[in-house]
Amino acid sequence: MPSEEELYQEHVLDHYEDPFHRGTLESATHAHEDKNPLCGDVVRIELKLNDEGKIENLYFTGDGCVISQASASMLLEELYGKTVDDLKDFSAADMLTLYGPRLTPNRQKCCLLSWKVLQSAVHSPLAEGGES
Amino acid sequence: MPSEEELYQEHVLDHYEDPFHRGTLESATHAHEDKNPLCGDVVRIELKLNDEGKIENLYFTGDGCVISQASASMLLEELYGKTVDDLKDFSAADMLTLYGPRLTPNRQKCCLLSWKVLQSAVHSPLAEGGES
Amino acid sequence: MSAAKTVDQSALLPESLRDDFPILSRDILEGHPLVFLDNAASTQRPRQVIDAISNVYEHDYANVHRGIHTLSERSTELYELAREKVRAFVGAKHAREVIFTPGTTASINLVARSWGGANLQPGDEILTTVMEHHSNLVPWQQIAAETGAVLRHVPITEDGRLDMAAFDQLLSERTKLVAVCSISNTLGTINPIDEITSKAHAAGALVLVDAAQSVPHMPVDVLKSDVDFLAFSGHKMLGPSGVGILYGKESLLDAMPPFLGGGSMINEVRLDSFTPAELPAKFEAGTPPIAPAIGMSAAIDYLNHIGLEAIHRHEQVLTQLAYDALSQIEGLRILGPAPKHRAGLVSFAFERIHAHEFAQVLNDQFGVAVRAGHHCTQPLHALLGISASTRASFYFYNQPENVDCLLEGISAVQSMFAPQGRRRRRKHNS
Amino acid sequence: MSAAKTVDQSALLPESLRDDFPILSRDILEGHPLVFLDNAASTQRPRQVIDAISNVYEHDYANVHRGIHTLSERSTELYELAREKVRAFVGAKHAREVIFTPGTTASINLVARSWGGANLQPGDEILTTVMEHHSNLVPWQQIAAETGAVLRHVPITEDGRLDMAAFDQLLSERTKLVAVCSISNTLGTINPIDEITSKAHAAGALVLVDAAQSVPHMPVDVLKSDVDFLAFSGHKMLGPSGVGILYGKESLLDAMPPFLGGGSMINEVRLDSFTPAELPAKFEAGTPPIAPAIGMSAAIDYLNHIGLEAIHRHEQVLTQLAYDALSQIEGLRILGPAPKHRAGLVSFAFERIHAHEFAQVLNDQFGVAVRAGHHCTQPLHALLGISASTRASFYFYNQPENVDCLLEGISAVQSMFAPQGRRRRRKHNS
Ligand SMILES: Cc1ncc(COP(=O)(O)O)c(C=O)c1O
Ligand SMILES: Cc1ncc(COP(=O)(O)O)c(C=O)c1O
Repeated sequence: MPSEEELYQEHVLDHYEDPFHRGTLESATHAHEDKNPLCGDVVRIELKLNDEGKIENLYFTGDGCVISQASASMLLEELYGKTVDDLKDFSAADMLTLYGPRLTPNRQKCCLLSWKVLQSAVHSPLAEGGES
Repeated sequence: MPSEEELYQEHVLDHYEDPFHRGTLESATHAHEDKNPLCGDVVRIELKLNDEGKIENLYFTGDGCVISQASASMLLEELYGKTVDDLKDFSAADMLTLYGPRLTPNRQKCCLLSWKVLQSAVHSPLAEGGES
Repeated sequence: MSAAKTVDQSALLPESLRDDFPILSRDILEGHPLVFLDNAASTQRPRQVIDAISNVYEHDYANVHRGIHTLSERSTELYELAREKVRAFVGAKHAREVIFTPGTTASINLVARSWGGANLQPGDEILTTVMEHHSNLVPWQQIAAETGAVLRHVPITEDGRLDMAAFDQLLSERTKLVAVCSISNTLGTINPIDEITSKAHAAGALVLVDAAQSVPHMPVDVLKSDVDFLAFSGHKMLGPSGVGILYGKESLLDAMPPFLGGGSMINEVRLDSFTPAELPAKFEAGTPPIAPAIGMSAAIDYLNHIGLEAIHRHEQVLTQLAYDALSQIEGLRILGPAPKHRAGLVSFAFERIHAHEFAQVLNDQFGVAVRAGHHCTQPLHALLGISASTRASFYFYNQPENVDCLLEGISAVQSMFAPQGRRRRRKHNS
Repeated sequence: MSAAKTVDQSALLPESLRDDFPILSRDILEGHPLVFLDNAASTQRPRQVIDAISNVYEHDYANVHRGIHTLSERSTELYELAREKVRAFVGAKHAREVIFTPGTTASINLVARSWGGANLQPGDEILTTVMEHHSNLVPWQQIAAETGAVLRHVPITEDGRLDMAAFDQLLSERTKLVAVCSISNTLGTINPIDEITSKAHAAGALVLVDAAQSVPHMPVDVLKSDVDFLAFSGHKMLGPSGVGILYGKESLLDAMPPFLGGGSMINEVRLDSFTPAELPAKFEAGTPPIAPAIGMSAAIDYLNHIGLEAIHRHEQVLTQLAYDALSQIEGLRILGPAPKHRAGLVSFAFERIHAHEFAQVLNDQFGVAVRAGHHCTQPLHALLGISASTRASFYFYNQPENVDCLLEGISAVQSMFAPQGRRRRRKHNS
């Protein structure tokens, strides 16, 4: 199997072991959590949006397979400092490209979980001092 | 196809065209009617049983395919003057033998309709002046 | 003269198509190759479909969905590709509007129980017709009994077409659903589905089309016809036995509660409760008919390759031929309308000779397979005053010569069972 | 050392059986012949079954029942012969107690809706277990919600066996039905069905056994075990997809109302009402899965030829082998009981590595097909505190070498995903 096809390329495992912004965000204004019920992958994303729609900061927590967690790390790294409009333009296809290795339809679901959660999170404001 | 295998042997068609005791029986003590819902064959048998369990007389009416009607004629001819015990001994296999040509399972149903009706008829006394 | 010689050859499909069907070249009777005219009950399969089934078992089979390993990925892909093929075949918008079921009967029951159970109130009306197959009657009787809804039946005209004047009168704001066949499997009548959906929708009713007899034989377009639910079976269109389709508009299927419960149709299960999955999984409880669905997609490829228009045209020729010849036979009553209103089948009843005799002698002496009975339309037969009929139903692999065989056989039956003053040998003096 | 070398060869079935299965000799990965350990999801098919399906389509196919012509007679005969084969295979008294369904899930739904709908009252209890497949949970949740009956669940012991002390306590005169799997598809646990039926019957309850995982793997005798309903699937026992079985005691099935409505299941139909057919037709609405049923009968012939005792013995060897080796791996948790209480499958969870990684790497690098996920037992997984597990499930065509492959792959996954202090390339300074 050619190495560029490897599902678990080095950069994937790097993100898995050394994720970008895994954790919670005290100052979060928005948050969303979802799971992939078929395999139990869970991702929660908390983020801080400013009035201009800029994603000032964002963090994720979660549990699941390498693809689901590494892809969350990559996505957050990619969108860090970007705007809600940038996120809107960031398609599922873009997410798969960002991930890198080609995925079968079943594994695409793992990879797209965090992408779906983030797309929802920007529309899920946290109630003052409350939970989303 | 060998003539002894023909479903419609001469004696079958003879019974169909010139049936034994097709009609009703004024003096009937027992009667039963049933149909084969899958093909619409109907047979009604009326008969007169005496106290010793002898079938003194019996008649049939009905509508349906050659096999269902010819077999009724053959059966009645065979059991005419016999007893309820003789009838009990007269099995489904006997009926198929009496008919003659070998029948596929589906057509056996046609052939056995009158046999079933007669088996029930001897247990279906007519109410005084009434109907069964 | 052979009727077959008189037809418009240009409307016919090539006889060579028969070569694709292994069973059609077998002798049923010595010297009599099979003349299969029981296609409305179930069609035969081309080599392409038989091979598709073998192939999936030999190369690509595992249970679908959720599996990460290669075979499960492959069978999932083929299974979902089959869904997409069906979508395109019936002209649906989304593949998720296509539910794989065990057959037409199961599809109709699904709608009756799920949609009907959730939506029917006492006094609501379901409008069906007197020409329906038992599979489009009994499920509505069952759900009507359960919900207190009322069943009404559109009658037919003298010549065996749907009585649309009566339909107009029966349709009312009480009508919640119209359940109607696109083609009657006994009369052959082609019903005016577009007119029915537009009138029903104007009255606020949904329309379920039992398309078991039309999808295999002529083009269908659920969007153009604005059909709400469409049900049909794989085995009547060259496909494997064990698979059928329910098409439903997304918004309707989305709003319906699940029907059968089990694996696949769930999102989350706890010991005491579950949440249903999204479409189409929501209505596909348990392991689906994987290989049958994949075989059905091969059948669709085959049919598309010939073209449904061409198939319909071919069958029209055969039907006209059979109809014209049968009309000449004294004592023979053709059920249903003139050829221009009918699809590729002809049922008939004969004054004095039972349908069984036709089916038996046609089979035993001519190698012709026709069906005898009520064809699962007992109420229609009762209405017509007969208990059984003989049905010859065509597909594109039948040729005019097959119709000749049928006609020859019918003549033979007529003379064989003509009264001849026979006398049985006397056993008794009574 | 290879674990495979240590086993009792005399308990094993010959490796040559693999030659009957075309798919087993295909390379999934270049140089890696398929190691198929996903048999609990669905098995593969031998040439004999694939040929049986092709054969019926090439020689004997037409719609069954009522047809007078030769092909319909033949397919009817083969279809009913298949029913008789199933009867003998499960040790039932009468062939009419054997209902062909689309699968286990459909069989259980049939009982839940027909028997449950007619017999359950508010407050009645259905006793099931925490180890059930969704297909033996959700249908009971649905009918409980509809009838006001209450669902109770037998817990499991520490080591993953049914807690029979708790069963005794939960069973009461309120219990109307016990719905239990004979073998858990996740834990592998073999449940004491004979004990369950005798206790349930003493309490006045019926027993439905979800035998999807036992019928393919060990002898079953419904009379001896006094089972009231038994459900299983063809596709898990070498048979075609699209067919399953519901066995039910005649007196129970006779007393139950029909479930789905349509062709075949009727005796007489009028426009507004119908009378149901006799068994087994009563529960087989519509065209049944004809070719799948006939293929299933070929599967039964094949299994009988090997012998179910021998199959079970063979699988015990593999299970012991896998169990012993997996027990040695630190951080790996085997779900379910010791080998002597389990059938031929082993599921496990690993502390830090998700089941997906096992399934993916085993497939991509070792050609080993296993399943990762909740195996349609979400409540059981929740109870065990995990969201997914990896399952290797055996059949008689697996050999000890296959277990070696599995173990080798598991080691590889362990080292591949061991923390290595990797650092991602920094894009941001945050
Ligand atoms: C124990 C058990 N019950 C029920 C089922 C459902 O079987 P099917 O999907 O064939 O309906 C399965 C198979 O997944 C099973 O393992
Ligand atoms: C008009 C019509 N509806 C429904 C059916 C039932 O289809 P199936 O038996 O495949 O469920 C048939 C076929 O017999 C039919 O001709």
